[in-house]
Amino acid sequence: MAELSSFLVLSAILFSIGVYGIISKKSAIRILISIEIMLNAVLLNFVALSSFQVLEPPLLLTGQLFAMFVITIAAAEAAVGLALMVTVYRAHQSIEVSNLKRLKG
Amino acid sequence: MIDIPFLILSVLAIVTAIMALESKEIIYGAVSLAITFLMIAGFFIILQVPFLAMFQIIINVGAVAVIILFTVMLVGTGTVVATARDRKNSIFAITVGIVFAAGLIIILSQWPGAIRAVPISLSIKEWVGGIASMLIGPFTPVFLTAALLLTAALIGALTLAKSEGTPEEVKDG
Amino acid sequence: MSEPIENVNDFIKKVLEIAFWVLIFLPMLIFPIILIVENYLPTKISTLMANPDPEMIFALLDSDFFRVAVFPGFTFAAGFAAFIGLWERKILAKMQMRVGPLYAGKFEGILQPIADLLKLMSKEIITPRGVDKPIFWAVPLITVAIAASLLAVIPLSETSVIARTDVGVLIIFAILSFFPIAALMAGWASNSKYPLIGALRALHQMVAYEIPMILAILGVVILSSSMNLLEIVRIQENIWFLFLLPIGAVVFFITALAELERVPFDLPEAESEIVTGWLTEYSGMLFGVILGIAVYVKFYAFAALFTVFFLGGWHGPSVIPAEIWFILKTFLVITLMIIPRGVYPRIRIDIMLRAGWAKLLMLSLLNIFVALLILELGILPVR
Amino acid sequence: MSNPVESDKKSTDTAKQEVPPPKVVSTPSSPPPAPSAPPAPPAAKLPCEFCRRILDSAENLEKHKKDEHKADLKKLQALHTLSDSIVSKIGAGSSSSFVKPRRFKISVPVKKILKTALYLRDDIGYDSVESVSGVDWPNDNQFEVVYHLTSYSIKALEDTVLALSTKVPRDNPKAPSLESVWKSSEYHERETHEMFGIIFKDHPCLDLLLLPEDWCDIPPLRKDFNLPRRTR
Amino acid sequence: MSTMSLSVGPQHPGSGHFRLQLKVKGDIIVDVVPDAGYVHRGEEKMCEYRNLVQNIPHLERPVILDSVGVLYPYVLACEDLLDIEVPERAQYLRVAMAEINRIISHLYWLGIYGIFLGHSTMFMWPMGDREPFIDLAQLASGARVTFAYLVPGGVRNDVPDSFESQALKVIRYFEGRLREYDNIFFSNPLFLGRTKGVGVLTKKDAISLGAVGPTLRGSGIRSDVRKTEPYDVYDELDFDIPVLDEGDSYSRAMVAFLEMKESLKIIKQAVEKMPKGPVKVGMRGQVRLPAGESYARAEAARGAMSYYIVSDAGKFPYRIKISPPSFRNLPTIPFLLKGARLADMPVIYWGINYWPVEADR
Repeated sequence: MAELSSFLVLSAILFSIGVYGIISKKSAIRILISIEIMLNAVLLNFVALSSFQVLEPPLLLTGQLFAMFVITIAAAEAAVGLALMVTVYRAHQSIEVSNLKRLKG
Repeated sequence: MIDIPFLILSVLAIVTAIMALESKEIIYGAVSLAITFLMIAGFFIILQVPFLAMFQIIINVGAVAVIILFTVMLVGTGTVVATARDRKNSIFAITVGIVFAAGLIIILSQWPGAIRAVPISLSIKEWVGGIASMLIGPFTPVFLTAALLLTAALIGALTLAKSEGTPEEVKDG
Repeated sequence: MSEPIENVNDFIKKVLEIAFWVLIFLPMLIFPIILIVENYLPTKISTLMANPDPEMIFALLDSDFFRVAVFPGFTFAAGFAAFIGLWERKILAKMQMRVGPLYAGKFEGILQPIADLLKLMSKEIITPRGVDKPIFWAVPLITVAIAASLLAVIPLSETSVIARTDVGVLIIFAILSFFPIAALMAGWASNSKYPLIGALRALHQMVAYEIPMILAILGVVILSSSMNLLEIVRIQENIWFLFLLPIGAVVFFITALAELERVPFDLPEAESEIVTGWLTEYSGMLFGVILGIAVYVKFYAFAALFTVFFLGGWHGPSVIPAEIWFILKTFLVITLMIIPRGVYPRIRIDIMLRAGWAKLLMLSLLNIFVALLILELGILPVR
Repeated sequence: MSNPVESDKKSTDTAKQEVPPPKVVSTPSSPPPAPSAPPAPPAAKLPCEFCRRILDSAENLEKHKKDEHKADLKKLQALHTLSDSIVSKIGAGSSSSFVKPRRFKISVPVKKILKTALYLRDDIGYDSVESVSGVDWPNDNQFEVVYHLTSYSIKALEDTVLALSTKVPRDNPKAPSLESVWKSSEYHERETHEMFGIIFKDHPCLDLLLLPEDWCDIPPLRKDFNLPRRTR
Repeated sequence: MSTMSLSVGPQHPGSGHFRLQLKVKGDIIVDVVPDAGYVHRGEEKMCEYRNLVQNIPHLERPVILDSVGVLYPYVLACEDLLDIEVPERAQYLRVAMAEINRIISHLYWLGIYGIFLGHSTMFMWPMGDREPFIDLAQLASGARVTFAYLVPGGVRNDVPDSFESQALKVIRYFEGRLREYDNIFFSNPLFLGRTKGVGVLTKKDAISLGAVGPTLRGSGIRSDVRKTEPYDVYDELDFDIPVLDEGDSYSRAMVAFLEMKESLKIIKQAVEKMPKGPVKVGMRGQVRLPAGESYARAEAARGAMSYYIVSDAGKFPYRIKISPPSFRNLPTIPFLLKGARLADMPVIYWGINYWPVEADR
């Protein structure tokens, strides 16, 4: 079976792909996608550590509980982010991050 | 030996993640993102946590990917033209990514602490029992704030995206 | 692959893209073949042909591959689905004072499904211009895959079940969430006005009716305090959940109709307004696959789920084997699901959404309350 | 579901009893209502041969037919008074072409048609147009535009149809559009325009309705659009 | 939300040979431009090159559904000009055939209305129930669809004597079927949900737009040519005119449905009271209309239809103007569709029973 370190390496790679995405992409949707990838990388980390680590029974599954919270909050964040994007598109007819400079609507 | 399922899943996860960012049309990006979420759920099954795998599929693949696809259809279909500045920018981004990955890998690969050889595998009853006892025990405030936050996000998203009104408003508007 | 390659960057991109598709499809194709070649068929077949001894045949019948491919799996479901297609047209015809398919096959059009399939196979598959080819071609495959994946969890009897998992119900929810993606991709890939409206309507309908369905099933899970479908059926040994949770059964029935896009809720492909919704641009076998196989397999799967949750799966006086009981009950549920098509017109989208969000949600919450009440009063025999 | 149809025994015999003189809506400028003519003795001079024909055939019919005839005669006379009052109201240039049982025709000069239409709708009560037809009279070089009017609001006029006609010169056929008076004549006038080429002034949108968009021939219903010569 | 222009075109399964250019904003129809004329065949021009009797077959061609209703005013106008008295038996036969044709046309309309709402049974039952009436008409006139049964001066031929018993049998059968229609379709909760309060036409608008037939009677105006101006023997028959006040698609459908009940009553009375005697006035070969003009109207299935015949005693009629009910209902379609939902478009459009071929002539 794969040990813990391979899981951690994988989540590190995914996380860095997310970072690359945020820095290099112009379209807001691509940025949101890269944020989602980073969140999932963290998710993987949580679950991997919690199932390999051994804690005392009352706090045995903290990692997995946190993973559940992360998933739900990520979904809520994605929903609000996309709603924002829709309103921005309706105002500016484009969601290129580079030309969303003016403060007024 | 490195087992085959883990290898396949990790390669697929990384490739679909890159596809999600690099693909020409954003539609392919959104679809590849959904596949990445699926691969992550596969990892959870390898880690003997089927409940969480299904949880991840329901929420991330079922809802988040669908919303992103929906928004891409509604909004983001303009093709992005890569200017010179973008190319310079992406080279910089790749270097930052690689440096970041290298740092993380070095730190994470020698992880101290008591490491089990095989992930714990609990029966569904013990697992749900453990989660439930923690939720009721030390984590109740976190649980409540999460619930409040979700409703706030729901209301926020609705008011943001609400544009034209009901037929009556449209008719005289 | 027709664009000329100008510079190195494009070349790398093309290589990556080919690598991606190969890596996606290779495991999907190779993996089952490896499974077959390594464990079961060729060696066994040759020896079997030579001296067919019963014990090897039983071993073969008991193997996972047989379960997935044949009995509770896809072939059985596809055959049953084809028969449902004929049965639906027959019942509708009788309700509408006409005869229904008669000429295919000697006995009253029994071969009609095969005739349909052959007809659709002979039709030419037209992919209109400006269509997003990969996704356009992937959608039929995905719809059939999702519809068939529901069968993995449904137990026909104590022995004939494919996956004995403890998270059966959750798997069903997960698969449920794939249907909107298929509709959206089809709507988007067809690149024309009517399919887009149809896809958006399908999305609204599925999202609006998924939550009441999940809450209705939650009632059942509370009573049987386990998500393993086998467990749920075992508990319904002497009292079916239909009598304990009638509201849940009604809500599940209605939401199943909505999920299957059957008549009172067949807004996505409302012929008179938007011509067959998100299926408009499909023709020939593509259309045949979706409308012929995928929709009816999904129909069989949902009817089977209703029997598992509310009609006590394979329980019944043991004069008939368990599987036959299950099939009979599913058949009854299918007939019940066909009848609304003859009785009701299509409802409008705002009535549908209001009914979905307000009324059904209320009913399913009430159902959970009833389930908790039953649990408190201990009506169910304590396990 | 209670049957919403109320039995209307009452309405079948309205046609039988004596038709009151047209109820003239009392507007200040309306003419004095026509005197309710007492049933004129048959010997009095009758304006047209239709009355004479009804009278001749009256003698040799049995009893119940006779009073039905008397009612027809009375209604005919009521129509006479009505058409005379309209003609007198419009004044010069207008004349009553004929008065038949339940049908009468009034021709009016083009200049006065809008005023007549308003008068007919508001004072007499003809509130809807049944059809607008053009008739081509090439030998006296004229188009005739005939509006057939009926009334829903006034019970007495319900079964009568007034044909309001006006003549327009053939070379530049211009007539005021009555769309402002009766909204329902819009499509009829559009069709008459494309079939005859009559231009209806200030009509909301006067383009082709039934003919194909690229119709470049002369308006088809004119007499000089001779069908046999074109189809041979 | 940008407006999307949608053309419910001549090929769309929902419109027949008629195009509606809709401007749709979201799900709401914002602007409607009706585009008739796809099946215009120049009926009125053709009439000017055929004599009195030759006109009959091609005048009934546009409305194959209601061929007796379409020919009735033409025949009445000719008789008015020729000043001939139609024999008693012919009048009863004409009334019976007109009512049979009205039921055939209403059933066809009800069937299509059902398939527009997605109710396949409501499509199949009326189509099946039209057959007995079509056979009855075939028994009388020999043809199934375009009977050409009415001629100026009476009817073309007498009916066989089995006509009365066959008619009474069909009436008994259909009365039972009407009760079933009532509880399957008209009190079906989803049908009510789809049609109640949809496309409301007030009384004032109905008059000003010049609507006719069930559209008019659905908005509360009691006007039916068979009652206001009884032609032939309608004044001797006892029947009612159904009138509803709401003016929405449901009341239009209900008016047409109740009219079928009334038509059954009329056919029964006409068939029983039919005296013996000749069926047409001998024309003695002269098929010239005397000089003069006449205007006649009759109640076709879709509404009041009228003919204006001008004749100069020539071989052919000088000018025939047809004013069909669908053409007079045309303005109500854009009026009602503006502001309605796209999903309601078929309910409103087909509720007005608009038959493109009849409107285009």
